[in-house]
Amino acid sequence: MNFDLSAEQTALQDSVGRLLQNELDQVRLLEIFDSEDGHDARLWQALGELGVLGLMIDERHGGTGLEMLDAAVVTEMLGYHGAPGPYLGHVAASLAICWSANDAQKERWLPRLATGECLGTVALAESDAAWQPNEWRLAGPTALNGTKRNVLYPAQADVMVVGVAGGELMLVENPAETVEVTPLPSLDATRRIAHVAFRDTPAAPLSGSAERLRDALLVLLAADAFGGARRCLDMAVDYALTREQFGQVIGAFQGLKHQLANVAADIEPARALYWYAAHAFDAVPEDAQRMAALAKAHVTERFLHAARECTQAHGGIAYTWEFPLHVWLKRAVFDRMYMGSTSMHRTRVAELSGWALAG
Amino acid sequence: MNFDLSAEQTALQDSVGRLLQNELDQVRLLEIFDSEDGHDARLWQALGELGVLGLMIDERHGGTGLEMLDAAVVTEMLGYHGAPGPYLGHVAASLAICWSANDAQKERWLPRLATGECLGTVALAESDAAWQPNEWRLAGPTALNGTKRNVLYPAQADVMVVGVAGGELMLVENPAETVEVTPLPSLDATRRIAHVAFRDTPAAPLSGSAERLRDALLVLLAADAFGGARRCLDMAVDYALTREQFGQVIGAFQGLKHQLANVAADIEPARALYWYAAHAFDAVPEDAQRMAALAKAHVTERFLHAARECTQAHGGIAYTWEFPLHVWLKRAVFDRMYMGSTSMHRTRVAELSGWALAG
Amino acid sequence: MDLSYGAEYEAFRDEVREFVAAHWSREDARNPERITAFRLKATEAGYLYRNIPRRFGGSEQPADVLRAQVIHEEFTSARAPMEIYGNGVRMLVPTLLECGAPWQQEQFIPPTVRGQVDWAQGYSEPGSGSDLASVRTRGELVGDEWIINGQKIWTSRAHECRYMFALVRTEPDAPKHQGISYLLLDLHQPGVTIRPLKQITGQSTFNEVFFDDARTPLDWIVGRRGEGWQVSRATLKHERTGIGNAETYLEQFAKLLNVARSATRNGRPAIEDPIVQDRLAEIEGYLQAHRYSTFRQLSMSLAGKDPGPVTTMNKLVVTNLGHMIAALAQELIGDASLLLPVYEPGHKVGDERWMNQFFGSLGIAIAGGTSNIQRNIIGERGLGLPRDQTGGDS
Amino acid sequence: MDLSYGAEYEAFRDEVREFVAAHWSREDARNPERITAFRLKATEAGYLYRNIPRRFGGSEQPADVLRAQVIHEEFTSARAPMEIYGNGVRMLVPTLLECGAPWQQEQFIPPTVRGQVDWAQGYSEPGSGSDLASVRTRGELVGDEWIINGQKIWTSRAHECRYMFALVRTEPDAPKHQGISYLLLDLHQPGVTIRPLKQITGQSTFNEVFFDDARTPLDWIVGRRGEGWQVSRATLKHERTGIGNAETYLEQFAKLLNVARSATRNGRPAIEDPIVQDRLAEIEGYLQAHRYSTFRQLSMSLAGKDPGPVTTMNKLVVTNLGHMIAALAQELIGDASLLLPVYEPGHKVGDERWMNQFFGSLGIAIAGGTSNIQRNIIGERGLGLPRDQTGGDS
Repeated sequence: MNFDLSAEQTALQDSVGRLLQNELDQVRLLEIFDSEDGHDARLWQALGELGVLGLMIDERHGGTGLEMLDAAVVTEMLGYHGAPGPYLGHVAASLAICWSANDAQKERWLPRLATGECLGTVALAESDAAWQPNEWRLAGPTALNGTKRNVLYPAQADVMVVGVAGGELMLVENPAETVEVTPLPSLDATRRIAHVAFRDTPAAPLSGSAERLRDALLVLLAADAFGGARRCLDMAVDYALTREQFGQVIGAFQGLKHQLANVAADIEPARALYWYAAHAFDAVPEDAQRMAALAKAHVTERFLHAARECTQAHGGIAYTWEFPLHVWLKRAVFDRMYMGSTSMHRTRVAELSGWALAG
Repeated sequence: MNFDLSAEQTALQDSVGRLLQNELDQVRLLEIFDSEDGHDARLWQALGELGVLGLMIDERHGGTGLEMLDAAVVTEMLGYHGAPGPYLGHVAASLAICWSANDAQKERWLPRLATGECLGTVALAESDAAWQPNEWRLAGPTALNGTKRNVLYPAQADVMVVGVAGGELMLVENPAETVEVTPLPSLDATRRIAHVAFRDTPAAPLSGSAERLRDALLVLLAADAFGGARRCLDMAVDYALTREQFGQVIGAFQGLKHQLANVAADIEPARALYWYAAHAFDAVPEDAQRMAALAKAHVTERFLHAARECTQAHGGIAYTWEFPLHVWLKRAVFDRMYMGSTSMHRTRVAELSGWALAG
Repeated sequence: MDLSYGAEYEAFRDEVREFVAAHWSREDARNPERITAFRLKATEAGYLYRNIPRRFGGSEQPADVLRAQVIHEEFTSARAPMEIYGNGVRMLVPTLLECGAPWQQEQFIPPTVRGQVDWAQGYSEPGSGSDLASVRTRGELVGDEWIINGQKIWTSRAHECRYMFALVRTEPDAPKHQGISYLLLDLHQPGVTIRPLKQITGQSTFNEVFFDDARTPLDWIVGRRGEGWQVSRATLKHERTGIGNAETYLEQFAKLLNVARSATRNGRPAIEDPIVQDRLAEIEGYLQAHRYSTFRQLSMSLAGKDPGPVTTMNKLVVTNLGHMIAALAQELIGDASLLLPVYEPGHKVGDERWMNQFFGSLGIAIAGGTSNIQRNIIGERGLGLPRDQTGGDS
Repeated sequence: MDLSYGAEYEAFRDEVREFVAAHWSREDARNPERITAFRLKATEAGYLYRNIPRRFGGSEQPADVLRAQVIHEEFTSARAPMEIYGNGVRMLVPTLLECGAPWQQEQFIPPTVRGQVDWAQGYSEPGSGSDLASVRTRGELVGDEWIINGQKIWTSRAHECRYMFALVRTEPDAPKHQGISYLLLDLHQPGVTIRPLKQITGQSTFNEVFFDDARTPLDWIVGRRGEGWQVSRATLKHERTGIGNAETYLEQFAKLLNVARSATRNGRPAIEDPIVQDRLAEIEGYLQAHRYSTFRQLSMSLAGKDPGPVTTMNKLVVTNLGHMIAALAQELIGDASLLLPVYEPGHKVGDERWMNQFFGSLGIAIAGGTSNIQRNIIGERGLGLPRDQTGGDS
């Protein structure tokens, strides 16, 4: 048995951690958080140079040809550092193109997606939080008309994977020329969203599975959430070790100590859950859907809980914009709602488990 | 505004408290808990002499002619002291007879129910936790055949009010002669239950409302639960003030202090909730059903939570049979499940509030 | 048990209602002069500033919680202005009435009551949150002036305030609680810098206030040197006498029901979802318990009885309530929770307005002493458990 | 990442499976002699008592967590007996191996391993729960015997045990932790009284043990006088090396699903109820997280890596899991929760068996240090927060 990261995976995770440590201190993070577009070219380029953006793109097309588990442990680090930018949608779009575009499309996009020179995104949700493939109504066959909601960085995207009726996917190239983007005031300003209106937008069918694309995003959100939860706890512990009240550091008070211990016990095992969901995505097809849903529901729920508790543990300072803990609180809300609510995914877990049938 | 007990109500409550303080120390309580039938003649007689058993029976029939709020604040004290015996079913049966029996039946039973010389009970639940009047299937018109479940002290009862199909009530006199009783190993040995099989059992129709009888029991259970929760907290606070570990009383440790503070804040406001449910039962017909359901669901849920937390606060000692805290833990389970689960009553609250309709 | 106010108070209600109808109309709300005039009339009639002596601009009425409640209900339902809202009226005036010198009362109370000046509260510092008595802002007596250096934080609306009442360490060698004085000072002076503090909601309702050789006269001290801690406790006492009010949360719950009606789950109104119903009923259990608990506390106070330890619990109870309501609302609004509510001209704010409530419920848990401090107070003052090192202000 | 055990271990699995098939059949379970004989053979084959030297009756195998796991899986699936279960094998033997005198090892380990004697643990006292180092049972050296007076509590199966290992205060004047000795003693003597302790489940699996001039020889001491605390920590260390096992809770969850299938709500199987599904999925999130977390810890231990702070959290994690499962089960079984499970001939126990699990989940939260002590350990050893007065055994 070896349910652990390989030396290569650990090294990759560490290198991403070091990069973000250097490129993204808390001042820089807040600058990007407060910026107009929430997308920092230098950070994006650095991630591209490290290979983070083409991790799952095959080597023939300029990527590293790694698997979901590798991408997930990297995503944990992005979550830990609160990395802003179009990463999530970009990785998802790249994956979908890898799986299901034709050779010409792949040649055209993958090499530049792998470096980050081009930006990809995915447009999935429709009204009423319709995140699931079977809920999509937007339809082809060749031109799209209608709206997708809460799309990540559509205005900057060079290529967009769109979910359409029947749980199919289509490719829109250079969407800036053919769609209308309505920016939204993103609560989580590290992941900017907008509504996208298609008006006779030309689109090409893709052969790949929208469900698998959904599962990929669920695993990545779980990984991000675990990193974020861990960061909230680390910040609260650091604060508890330095902040003094009543003549001692507040971490010595049992009330706070127990509060942080509860958070730690609540989140720490979740690391292994997202690992397994990622591993199942790669290697255990019969578990993949169910574990992706379970991990997304569980880990993002734990993240929001941890973010709330750790905000409280800090007291007033954490209620200020200048102290960046709120960045993770808002990421937690994003991770929990994006791609569908906890309650919805728990219902899916019940269905996928066949609980009501078996026995 | 005077949302407070009257001087008479406070005096009544105090006198019941004093009686139980004297008659029912923890040794005696455990003796009755461990006894064959869970019904102590001396305690019962003392309650009868104090007027507790005929509180809501009209004065013409030997009772005190008081209202539900009076009965509820008395019931809180019984809950606080963990008073064992057939009180709940007795009070409910007396109420139903008061409301809805004919004069002969009243004459025959009420004076002796008021003193406790005769014992009354109610038989309501059918299989699958069918506690609600609209779920009953047992039917008259004159002789009953079938089973009622989880009836309080049926073997000792002189008179039994039975819920029948259509949400009606019937009266079975001297049931010992005409029903078959299967005693059950009652978890809460302060309230013994048994299944009752009717075999051509003669029964007389009553005119009263089964729903109102149900509401009365819900209010009494909420009152009992509040008293029980308060007792658990008091015991835990006492223990925290006397038990020493690491050179100081454990109540000085913030971990335990905050745990008990949370319990206190969780339960203390519930006092006013059961008061209002009782008051609404007496005087605000449009609120009566809804508040009875809300109070039963809320207060019994809080009781079980408090009992669990306070058991943990004690540590090992509270896991022994000799230390009587488990009596309240088991009463909490009883109060929460008897007359229907929290979840069922919350669903009723939603219906009675018309949430899905209004707006 | 009687939830009505009784005949005497219903007669009083009629009187108040007539007064308001005669002197106030909704359009007046846009006219500051009309508001001021109405406040004056209402004070003369005995409805406002009831516990402030007439010579300081109050109406000097005997304490009567129910009359106050009736006035509150009638004024609120007509949207008529009540007392000036701010730290001046709410905190400083009661403190001056209890501990102030006669000249301070004469000079400061009337303009505060008339709304001509307001006061900022200068208590919290970056290093002094729950441990308020550890304030480090220094005050040194030089000649006939206090020279003040240091920093305050969480000062609400400091920009709009003329004055501040502040806890300042004037006796650095005295024990912690005995080294503080309660000073008044003018914020309009070169030694004072006010910087707005942006909160996680994006709004700025608080400030940081920096003192760099700020000055205030020798006799702008309330109580004696080193007595500031006790004086401030008097203020806090006034702040806390308010019995926990359930109205805010009843309103929030009503709004929550509306969100549950308009939101959808699995293609049906969310309010028909059994999970949503269960959680709504759970919240309503807490809510109605607290509501009737406040009625009980009010009734007992009216009768001169002590409502008991429950008074130490109100803050934690409403904090938990706010959290439960906000958490469910955040789920119900679904994807709207991905948005920051932005209050700008031309921008329509939708269901995401609940995110302010969501963050606000956290802010409430933090403000005025974290929930952990509340738990200490409940444990020690409510349940009689021994004090520990964080006994705080008890 | 590889969740299989790999070719080497699968070959080993085949070997174990063949061994069990050859030497054990289900009917043997009723025959004590067959059980003893099987254990001897399994020890000779290197499958049991792997960390105990051959000269003391063990099989003296190199440490190999995966082999141990394979053996556990194969023996369990064939219901073949594993090591004798009890405090003797689990706690005393490792302690003697680490701290015992050679004659103690020779005299006590072999019969313990063979199941000829078992040992009661004499740690807890009525006044010493989480603060174990405050034991007050006294041991006085008189001539060549220790004379022991006092009381122990929470002694499991003391009736069935021949001996006890106990923490006894032998140096009353030394500081708390330095005044304790680790004594062995014979429970079959007039000075020892054993009284069963009825638990809230109605069952009696624990005892109180009273010492009234009980005696034990001078040299039945493990380690030196006053070193008992350190010696007992060695035992606890062994007790705690077990990485939190998720199997128990996976089984409980499977049973919970079955209850949800057989129970009804609103006339339909409870498992179709959205509220039930939601809570089941919530519990499964925690369960699978813990399950894969134990795989991770196991894998890292195998590779000689430190799994980190998570090892301090396993107990609290499974305590919470047990509580969640029991709480939902209690609701699902409905009116069966009104019954006490009674295990008597002729009495059929139904769904109310879950009430034992319900109380048991409380017992687990209490036993072996309350959850609050666990939180201290997580906070201090796991997160590196400063110790407070209850640092306990850390």
